[in-house]
Amino acid sequence: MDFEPSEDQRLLVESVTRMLGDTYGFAQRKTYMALPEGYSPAIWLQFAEQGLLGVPFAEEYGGFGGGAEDVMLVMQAFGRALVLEPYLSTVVLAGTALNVAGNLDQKAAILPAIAEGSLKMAFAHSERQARYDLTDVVTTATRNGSGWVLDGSKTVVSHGEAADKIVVSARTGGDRHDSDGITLFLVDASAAGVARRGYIGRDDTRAADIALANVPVSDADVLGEVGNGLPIIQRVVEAGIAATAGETVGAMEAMNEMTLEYSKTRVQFGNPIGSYQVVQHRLADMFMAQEQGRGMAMLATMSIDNPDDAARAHDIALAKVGIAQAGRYVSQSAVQMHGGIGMTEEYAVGHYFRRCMVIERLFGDPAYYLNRLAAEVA
Amino acid sequence: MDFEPSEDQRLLVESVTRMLGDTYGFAQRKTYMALPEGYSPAIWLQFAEQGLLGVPFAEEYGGFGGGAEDVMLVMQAFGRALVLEPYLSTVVLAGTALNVAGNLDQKAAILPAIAEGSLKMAFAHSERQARYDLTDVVTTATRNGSGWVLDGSKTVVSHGEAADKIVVSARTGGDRHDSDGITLFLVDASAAGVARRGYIGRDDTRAADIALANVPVSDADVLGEVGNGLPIIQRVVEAGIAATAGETVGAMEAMNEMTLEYSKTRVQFGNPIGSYQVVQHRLADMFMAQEQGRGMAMLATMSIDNPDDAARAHDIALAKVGIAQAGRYVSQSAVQMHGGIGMTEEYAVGHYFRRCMVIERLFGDPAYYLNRLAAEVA
Amino acid sequence: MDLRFTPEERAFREEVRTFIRENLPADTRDRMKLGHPPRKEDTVRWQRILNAKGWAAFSWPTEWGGPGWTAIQKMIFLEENLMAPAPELLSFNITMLGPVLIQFGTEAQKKRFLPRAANLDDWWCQGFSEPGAGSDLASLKTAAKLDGDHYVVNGQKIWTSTAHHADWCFVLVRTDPNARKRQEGISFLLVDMKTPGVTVRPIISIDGSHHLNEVFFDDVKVPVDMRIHAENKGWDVAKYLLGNERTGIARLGKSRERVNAAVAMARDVNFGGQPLIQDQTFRQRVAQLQVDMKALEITQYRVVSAYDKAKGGGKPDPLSSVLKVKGTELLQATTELAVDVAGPMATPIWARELEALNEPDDLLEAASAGTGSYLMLRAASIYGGTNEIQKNILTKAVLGL
Amino acid sequence: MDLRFTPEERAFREEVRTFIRENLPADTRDRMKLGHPPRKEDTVRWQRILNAKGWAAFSWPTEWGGPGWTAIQKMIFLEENLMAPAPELLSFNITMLGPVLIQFGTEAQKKRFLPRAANLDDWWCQGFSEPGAGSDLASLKTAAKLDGDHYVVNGQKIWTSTAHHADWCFVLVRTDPNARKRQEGISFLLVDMKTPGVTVRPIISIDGSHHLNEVFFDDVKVPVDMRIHAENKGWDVAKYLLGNERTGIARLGKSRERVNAAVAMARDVNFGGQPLIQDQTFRQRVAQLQVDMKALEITQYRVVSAYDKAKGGGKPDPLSSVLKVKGTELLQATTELAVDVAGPMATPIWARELEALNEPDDLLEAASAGTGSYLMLRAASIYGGTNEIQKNILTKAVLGL
Repeated sequence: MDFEPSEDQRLLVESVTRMLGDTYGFAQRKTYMALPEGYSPAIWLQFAEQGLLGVPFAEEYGGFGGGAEDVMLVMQAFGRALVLEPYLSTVVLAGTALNVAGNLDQKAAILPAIAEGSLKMAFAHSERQARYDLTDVVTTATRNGSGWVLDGSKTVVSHGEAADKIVVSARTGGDRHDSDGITLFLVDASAAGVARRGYIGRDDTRAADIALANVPVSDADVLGEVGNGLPIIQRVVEAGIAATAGETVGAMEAMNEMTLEYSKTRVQFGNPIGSYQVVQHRLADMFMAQEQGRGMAMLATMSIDNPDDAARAHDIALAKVGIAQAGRYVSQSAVQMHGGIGMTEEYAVGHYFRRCMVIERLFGDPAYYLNRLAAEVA
Repeated sequence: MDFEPSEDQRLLVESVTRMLGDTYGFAQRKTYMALPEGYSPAIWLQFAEQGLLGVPFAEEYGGFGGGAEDVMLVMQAFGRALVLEPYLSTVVLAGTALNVAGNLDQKAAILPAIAEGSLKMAFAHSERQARYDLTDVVTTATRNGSGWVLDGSKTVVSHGEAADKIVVSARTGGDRHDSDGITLFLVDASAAGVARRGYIGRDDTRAADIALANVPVSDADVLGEVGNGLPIIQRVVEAGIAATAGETVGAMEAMNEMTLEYSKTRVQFGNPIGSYQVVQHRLADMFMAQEQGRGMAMLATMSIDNPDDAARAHDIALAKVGIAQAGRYVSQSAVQMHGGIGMTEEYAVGHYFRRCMVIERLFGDPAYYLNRLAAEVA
Repeated sequence: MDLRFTPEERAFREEVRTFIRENLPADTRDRMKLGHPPRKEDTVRWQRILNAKGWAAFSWPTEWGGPGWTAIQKMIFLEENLMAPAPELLSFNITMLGPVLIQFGTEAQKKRFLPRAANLDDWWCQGFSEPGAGSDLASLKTAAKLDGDHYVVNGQKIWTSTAHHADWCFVLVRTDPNARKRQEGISFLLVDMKTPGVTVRPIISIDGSHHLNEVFFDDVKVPVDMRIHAENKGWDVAKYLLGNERTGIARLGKSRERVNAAVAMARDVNFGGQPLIQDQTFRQRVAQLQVDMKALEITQYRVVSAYDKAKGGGKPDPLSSVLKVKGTELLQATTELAVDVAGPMATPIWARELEALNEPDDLLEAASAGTGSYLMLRAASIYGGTNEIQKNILTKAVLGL
Repeated sequence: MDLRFTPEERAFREEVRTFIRENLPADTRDRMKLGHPPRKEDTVRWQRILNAKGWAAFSWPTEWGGPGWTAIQKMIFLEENLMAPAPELLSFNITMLGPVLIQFGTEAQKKRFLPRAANLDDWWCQGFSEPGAGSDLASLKTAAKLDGDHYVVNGQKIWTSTAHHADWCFVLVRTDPNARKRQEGISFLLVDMKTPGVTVRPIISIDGSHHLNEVFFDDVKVPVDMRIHAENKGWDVAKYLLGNERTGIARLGKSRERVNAAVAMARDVNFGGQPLIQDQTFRQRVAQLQVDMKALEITQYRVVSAYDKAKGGGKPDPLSSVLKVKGTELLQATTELAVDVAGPMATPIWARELEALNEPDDLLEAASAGTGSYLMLRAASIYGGTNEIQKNILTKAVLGL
């Protein structure tokens, strides 16, 4: 075990932090939210120039050749700045799907485009009736000559509108809850029959419902084995959990710093509220939750490449529950310690609160993973 | 609704409190613990003189003709003093069984004897394998001419040794988990085949395991209908829950008073610990738990005579969970706030802690009743 | 001592429940069942219906139109109203201004304002908090200078809920900046919101709603006869207002309504291939909330009936701090339950989309509105004195520390 | 940054586990599996076995017989030892006195005491707390007057665990009552418990066990060469001792062992007609504890390896307060789980009965002993600085408030 970032990692964090410091203040972020895309395409290109869009990709594909730890560090910085751009959907989710299951042609065609900032992607798996069940897929892909036709609808697809290409899961066999028979497809957002209804989320980021009506897909755009998409989806979800865990750590750090600062400046009854022991101990509890949560983000990060499927799923479940509970505790406490100002849209803490609330239910919530862990108790 | 005690009730509480004040200081209590009985027979007779042993019995049986509220008030005073005597087992448990199911002869023979202090009783229902399941009875009663013969064993029977007469449940029909086929018997402690192994409990009170080998019982000593004992047992358990809820309130009051007093006198870092806000808020939380718990004791008390079985069971379950959680929180906090001294046998708070711990698992614990409540959610 | 409801109390609950069922406008009920807050028109319409029935001024003496209920009856009425769910009576009018006028107002002030307050002809708001004066109210700075027959008010208030709906505002102002104690230089004024110099600026809350405001006073002229009680005695009025019987401060009925809504939603969402309501863990969580709600319900009846017996008009009842702390903990726990049931549906701000697209979908709308109330009620442990302040009050008033 | 265990670390864990499995006396293991604390003879025997292997002085420099392990290795060793479950090394000897002697002791003191401490030839105890000096240690009053070549010690210590087993005691005494700051008049002495004037009085704990004591000093003569470090510099020694790397302060392995014991018991007890282990709520409670234990495990590795890197010998690491708070919360939560599983069997003090009747019954004995450890560990959040004090430390050291 070695918890010290390497020299490269230190440099990576430094450069990301510097860039976000210059470009991503809370006021600047508001202007990005106001753009038609709901984020800043200009910033996206800066991410590309800094090499951030290629962090987890091999160098041959224009990537940084980084590991899970590098993604965690980037997401931590993004969490501190409440980054709006489609990094999770493009680089982490779709990127992992391609890293795990893409063939050489697919990787060569897509990964460099992502890395250079010319291609944005989304991962469209969840369906309304499924809630958190990964196997609950009713969208269908039916054989049609040499290709396929997709029909169905996906819900709350992060940055579904922004995406140029979408990874879509559909049933090529089996029934609603079957593990087998799910296949992943690479679908052009502009393909005939793809209808997207976008909306803003509680966390200020855009998502979309996607309707698929007779969408034609060629065999070349099947991602991975036909009927064997679930293991890929699981790897994508695990990567998403690890990345958002890192993002939560960054958000907790930001909230704790804000709250500590506020407690030193906000005066009530003649003293800064930080001079009251009850506030002090609450801050200590928030700090402990942040550090315990950081450990859970590390656990997720160190697990996603573990070849032992059962051990990996177990550790990811532990991490997901722990980071979600830490994020909930810290964000609820941060609002409480701020009092009225923390309840307002103009103040940053509420936006962190809502981002944590959204992350908590991405890829399954604590109840879902506690239930999974409980099933293993013996 | 009227939460004010009546004049009679005020007098009852006053006299009990005065007597316990004179006779039941913590040091005096130690001497009673040291007696062979593990409690004070002399005090028991004082209870009789004060009419406490007849509180829930009709006047015609030498009783006080009191209601559930009166029992609650007495138990509250007993809880404050950590009374060791077999009041719960004799007056509340066995007493309720007789009130609910006894025929005129049985009442006439037993209730006055209890009220005058000449007869102590125990309620022997629980068996080891049952844990908290009331229907889980394997002790058998087999027909033998005009009477019955009991075989089996009962565990953790409160004051099983002290009892002159024991209410014993046994199967006259049905299988282990059946609701039907359980019958209650009045068994002389001195009857042939009754073997009692007594021991001290974590709460300083005595209990016993009781082995029954070929114990003869006459038909006249059948309590209630043959095969229909469960409803009686439920009423007894509900009365026990209400009474021990009141006792828990008394214990919480005593712990909170002790802790408040200690916080004013114990000096650390130059100030009484009660001057530190974190201690103050903990005391406020303990006070709130006590008051919320008091409400739950009232709920149990006002419920036990409710003729609607389902509603009664529901309210009793709510009350049992609430009072147990309050007692656990207050007693754990009281020890914590006392620090080292609270961990010692010489100091009272630890004895209250352990009494609450024992009460919590009498008649079923919070997990058991939450499970029952959960089953009703729809 | 009899801990059961009397037959009269049970009959009263039935009467209230029936009246609400038969008279609450359906469109109001349906929106609120989905978790939406009532619109201004919902509140006005419903309070007028209740006023016609003689129930709106539920806590006022009969001479001023109160129904003359016992504390238990008042409690039952408020609980049933919340559980319906129906809009709450405008507390600024009924539980704040009303009792203050009755206690301290002149005959003219009472005659002019009480009937209109009961019927919500005037919508009142509360001008107490200031940027520098939150929990520490007595540090307020908004100044009022006497100039002939009127005061000239300058300053700023904040967190003024529904100021943008309000016709009138009762305001704490500093009339003697040199008073020995901060509390002694404060007066209590009634300000017409249409007076020149009054500016209302919206504050958007984290649920995206416009409920709170900043109110600026720029040379606002307030006639002297709009002052309640003596000059520089406003703190007594404020203490009376804040300490006055806080029936319903726990808003327990709202918590019950939120649990019912969450359970209903749980029938329609999937958890591992079965409806979430079948999940043992979910059911236990509901059961635990039932335990906590019942405990608070009893405490609440104890507090209000003791208060009633003590005729403690105006003296703050420290036990009401228990109701505030436990009540807000439950409001937050129950709305948290609802948002957890909503799961991924809690993420998008559906309601807005659905309105836009005019595609009604009750499940999504309930998820979205329920999430809004979860977010909004994070403020429950902040407003009216944070829960930390409530525990300070308990420490001093009850424990004597 | 590599967050996985190295192959070497995994191999080391295997080596430790195997050694313990093969060398821990069966009778010790069996008693401890039931939840009993180790007897004196269990601890002595096991520490000598470990010392023969070269592992007893696990945290000491190699020159004094330490194995030269990394922080991660030390952690792994302690965890495996607790999970076995095996008796813990006597911390007074290994993690308190040893490092103090190595840092401040004279050659003679080191030579005389270190080897015997490692082999538990001397059983040490700690004479710090006094009736008036608990969390506020610096207010201690026990006085030592210099008289020629020895000190004369008078006063009282309390909460002295295992004093009734001890051969020696390291004691904080006040040598300068007139020092400007309370901390400046304190010295650190080594006292032979057989010295005339030393009296040990038992304190029985709420679990009925005799673990703690009062120790009285009545004109006790202590040779000057039994003083560690300079006169009136004892506070530096105490700070070093208390602040020294607190590896294993969380005693996480003990929590894991308690959960394993509870789960094992849950297979044998009934819950609604099925084994308790089948109950979803019980399983979820175990799962939540697994989450919390894993979080603490990682924090623990982070703290000790950072400490190692920083070579922070002696400087208190504020993060060790996180380990203390979270570790003791888990010790209490996991023993509470065990006592809840025991259910009604937790009520009687079975162990005593069973010994008396010599009727072995593992389930009852586990229930009773497990209850004892639940009761005893209520002290975990009190000793070594209450959790309230730990949060004060965090507030100042980490948050700078």
